[in-house]
Amino acid sequence: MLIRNRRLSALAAGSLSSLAGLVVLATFAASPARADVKIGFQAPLTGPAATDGKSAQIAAGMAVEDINAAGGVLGQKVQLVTYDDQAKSDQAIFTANKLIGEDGVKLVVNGSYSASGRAAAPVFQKAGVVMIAAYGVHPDITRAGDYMFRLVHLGPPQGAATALYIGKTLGLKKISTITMDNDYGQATMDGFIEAAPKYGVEVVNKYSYSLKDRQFGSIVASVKRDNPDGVYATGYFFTGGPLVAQLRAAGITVPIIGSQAFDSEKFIEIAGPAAEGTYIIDSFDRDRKDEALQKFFTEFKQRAGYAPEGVAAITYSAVRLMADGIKRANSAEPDKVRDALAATKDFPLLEGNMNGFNSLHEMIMPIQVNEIKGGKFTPAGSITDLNAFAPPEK
Amino acid sequence: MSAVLELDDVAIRFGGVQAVGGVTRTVDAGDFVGLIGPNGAGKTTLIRIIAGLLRPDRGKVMLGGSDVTGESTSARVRAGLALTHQIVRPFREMTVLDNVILAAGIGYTSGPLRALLHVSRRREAERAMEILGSVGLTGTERRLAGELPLGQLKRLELARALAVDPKIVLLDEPLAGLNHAEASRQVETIMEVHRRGITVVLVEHNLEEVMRVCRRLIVLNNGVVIGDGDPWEVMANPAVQEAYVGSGMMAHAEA
Amino acid sequence: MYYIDLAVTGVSFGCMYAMMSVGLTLVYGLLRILHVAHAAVFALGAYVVVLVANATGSIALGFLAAVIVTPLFGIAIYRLLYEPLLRYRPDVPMIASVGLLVLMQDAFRIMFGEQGVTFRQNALSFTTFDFHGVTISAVQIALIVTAAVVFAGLHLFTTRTRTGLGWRATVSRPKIAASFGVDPVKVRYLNFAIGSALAAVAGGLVALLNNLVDPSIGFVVSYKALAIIVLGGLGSVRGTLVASLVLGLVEAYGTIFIGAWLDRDAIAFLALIVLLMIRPQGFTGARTA
Amino acid sequence: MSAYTISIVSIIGINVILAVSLNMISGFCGQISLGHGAFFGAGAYAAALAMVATASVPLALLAGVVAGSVLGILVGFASLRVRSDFLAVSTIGVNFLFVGFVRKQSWLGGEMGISGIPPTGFGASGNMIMILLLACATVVFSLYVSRSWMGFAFRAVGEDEQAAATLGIGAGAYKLAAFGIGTALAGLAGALYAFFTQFITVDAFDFILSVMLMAMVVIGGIGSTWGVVAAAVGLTLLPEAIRFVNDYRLLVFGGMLVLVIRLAPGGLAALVHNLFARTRKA
Repeated sequence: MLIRNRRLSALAAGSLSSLAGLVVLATFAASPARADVKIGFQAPLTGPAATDGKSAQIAAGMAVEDINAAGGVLGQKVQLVTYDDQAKSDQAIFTANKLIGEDGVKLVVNGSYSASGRAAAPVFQKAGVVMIAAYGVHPDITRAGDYMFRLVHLGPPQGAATALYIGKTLGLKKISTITMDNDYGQATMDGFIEAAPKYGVEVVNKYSYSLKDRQFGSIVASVKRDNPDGVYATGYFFTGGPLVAQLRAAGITVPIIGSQAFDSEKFIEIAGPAAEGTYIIDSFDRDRKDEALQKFFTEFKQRAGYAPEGVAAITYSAVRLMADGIKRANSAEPDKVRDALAATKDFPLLEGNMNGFNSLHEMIMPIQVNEIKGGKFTPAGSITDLNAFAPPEK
Repeated sequence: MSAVLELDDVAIRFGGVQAVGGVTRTVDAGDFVGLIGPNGAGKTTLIRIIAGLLRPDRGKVMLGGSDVTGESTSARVRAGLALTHQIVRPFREMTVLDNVILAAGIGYTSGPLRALLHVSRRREAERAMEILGSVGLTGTERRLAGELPLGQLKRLELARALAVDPKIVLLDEPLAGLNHAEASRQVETIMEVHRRGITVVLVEHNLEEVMRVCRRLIVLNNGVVIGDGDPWEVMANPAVQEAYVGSGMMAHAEA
Repeated sequence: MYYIDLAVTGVSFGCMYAMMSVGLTLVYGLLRILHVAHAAVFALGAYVVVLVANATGSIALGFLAAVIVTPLFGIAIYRLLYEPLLRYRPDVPMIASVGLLVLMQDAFRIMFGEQGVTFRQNALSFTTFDFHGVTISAVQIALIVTAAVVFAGLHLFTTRTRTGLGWRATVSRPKIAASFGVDPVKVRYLNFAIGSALAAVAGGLVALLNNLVDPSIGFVVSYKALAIIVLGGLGSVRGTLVASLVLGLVEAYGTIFIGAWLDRDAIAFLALIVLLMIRPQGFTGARTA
Repeated sequence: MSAYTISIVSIIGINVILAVSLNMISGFCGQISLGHGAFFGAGAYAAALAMVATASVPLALLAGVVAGSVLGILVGFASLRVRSDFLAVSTIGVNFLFVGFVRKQSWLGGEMGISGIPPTGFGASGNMIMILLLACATVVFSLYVSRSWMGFAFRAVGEDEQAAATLGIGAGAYKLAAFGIGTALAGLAGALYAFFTQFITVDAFDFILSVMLMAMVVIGGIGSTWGVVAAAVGLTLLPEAIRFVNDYRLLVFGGMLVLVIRLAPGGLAALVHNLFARTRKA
């Protein structure tokens, strides 16, 4: 259509490219060895999930600096080896193999979405590499094998805990649900819908929207017609912000309950005054009198220019936990670190103390709830009935 | 003599205008037919119907005895019809030679599967060289068709039409835009085509040349045939003269 | 009331689509190019509005800046990208245009951050009116009123002024217009300028509506706008307006009634493909290339 | 060979098949398709389902090829009916429709995608070898097509359908053939992708992927098999080799697309050709 090829030029182009390919591959092969303890890190630094990836990257970097400032582990410095997985499965496999093969990494924190964690988990498992999924919520991740750990509540248990909170603590009966169409949004909502009847919660109507939506006019009008006692929505702060603003603007005054990923200062910024009275389930208590937490807050704000959200806090904790595992194992050998991690008890995360891991290496921990009051995250109790949202066992 | 092309009551309307109103004609093998008429008489429309570029409202088009009314242009070409366009349409990004080779390979390109299974172009290239020679384009084979001047492009159109090995060729104004020398060169080539036994239907504004070469003249006016037969006899027909004088065409033709 | 609420949503969105798509359809009418990068102009408009508004404290100034900056940007796209490519098939500038959109989107991310930008003060977003149970927000009213004023103005411009007449003539009959002394190059500049300003206003209003401008703001709108102008019978302004409003309404109802098996963003394309199967020449389809 | 090299070579192989197959549709036959991701996705989903159901590699490959080409021929039929600029928009539409539809189908795993696709049993390097062999076969086939009468007729149809018709070449059949072959190969690539990742979600087949593939074709030199192969290899390796490119992937790809079309519309192939022409003259 433009200019047609000639055979000669085409051959030349082909050989040029294969030459370039060889050079590139050769440079990969020659990566220098270091004495530091390397922790691999995957996060979506570009693409649609880059918002969370960026925060995770900053937080992971801070964790490593803090660990090294406190003398490192086993007398060595910790070094973070970061790759962009674009929150895509093929890129996750790619970078997982790169971490294993090129960087010789044995311990990994996955600071990415489920699509990445799910794809990377079997690769790491097979290579005997320990992975902590910081916030990937898909069940497949830990099912990949015993080298896998998860530091976030699974989607369905989060949903179940939400049903408990809405039914028992808030005492609401009729709920309209709004699901974000991705694995996290859908899985969490599934857990909610399954558990709702147990707590006398009736789902009046179900709606869904896509990750790219910022306009919810039709859903808002429908919720208004439903006239429920409350609204439960899954989503991220950048979808939740506009959603809550539009619900409130339409004169819907009933409580709105948002899922974990609403947890960001940016949510309050976007929704403005409309954010008032929104509950966020599995959100972290920012006022907790905890030195590490307050230090993390100030420092993160300085580096990123915005306040840390849940994703940042959890990623920070994941890197800290990995270092703690190494210390307790007194070795950076993955098998020993795995056993040490599995035996974790009452480890202090930024969000609070976790109880430990279950047999599938799912985290056991009470769920915090925040309410937005006066433009600030304010603790609104915690859900401590661990049996109500027990994660699946092996 | 057998009929190569038959039209049976062919008609088409555009909006409120009857562009072609019931034309029934037969063209026999070996004929050299001139199709003329004043502007807007329906010549080009009729040609487009024969070529399958327009579907008539009613009537039938038959090629070599079989009904092709519902067939596509390419099917008609494969049934022995070749045509040149009024406005030249070479493949500008191919060489002159490739343009003709592609036409000569009509046996291979009838369907994608057949085309996929054949690679060699040697025989077609030889034929194409020969045809290019016969239309006087030797020496231009390696140039891109888009680089040729109009006079040569008109000849290239003719060469492509010949390369599909047709029984009948429809030439839509093959002389338009050519200067006097080029035009008479082109006419020579067309006569050579006819001498090879190919039936020719020529649509031309250049009446002088049409009268000189055609053996039969069909005159269209307002979409209907008003004269058909020996060129001089037809032109002597008062109805034909009337149509031409009315449209000022006679003066144009003599100028 | 419920159905009226949905209709309000649909109409206000239809107005946004219309302001976005008219620029596209005019570019198509004039140059036969599918100007995909128009969405980058839309996003640029949104960013200019929010950044200037935050810097000066005045949303009006933000819009003013946007309608000054984006026409220049639109003209630059024409001068630097499309004009040199006019001699190729229209697919060629279109692919370049897709490239430009992808590039701009990433540039916005790099310059203004993944998190997006919100208005510091945006009382408009949170103001609503209630008419007997039908809720309508100030921004929705602004969208509808702006679209009405803009299109009425455009109509007057193209029917009453010399420049406007020349423009319209060039879009529908370029050769004839040129023979009457209309300068086709000037018309193209005018076209990109007006189209870009409209897209910027639409972008700014959507920014207000969402109270958020993030790098992906133009992405989905861009391809929907392509579907709209095809539905409207490429190059026809009236067709585009109708298609925009219809799509706005169909989406508003469709989100609720067919959302269970099809994404809202796919509705436009479903309509497009169904239509093309029935009427390959588009809705109005009087004109062919 | 390290696991990393194996996975990057596998991805390169898949991208080569995708770019070369798109080039058959858009380069050889001139039918601009901006929805190649949908055919790739259809192949991946079909292969995944077949693999989960039967664990048979040949069946999964077949399923991928069939699904890709069935969808492709449907779109090909649409291409017969619409003008070329409508076609570009329609194919974008097909991509959005595919993603928007699959997203909501619980039998396709909805948002969760399909996981637990059984391994092929060849191991990572076995998979890579299979991918490379099929990629080579695709390239050889593409080279053969461009030399055959089919490639010749494709060029004619791509340039001017009516003129092609006057040479007895029915554009419709050839356009269908181009879509059928190109999308069958995309479906094949989809099956290989499903083997490689062992789980798929619909986001992997979005419109941005289609744009990337078109970028490979345009940057390589539309219509040139070797140019497109070079671009597919180069553009896959570039983000790996250069950190900056990795961080600003879309910026770089978008920018290259614009610059190549603006400054060297013939792409890599034409650049190299011009270079040779110049040195010969000098």
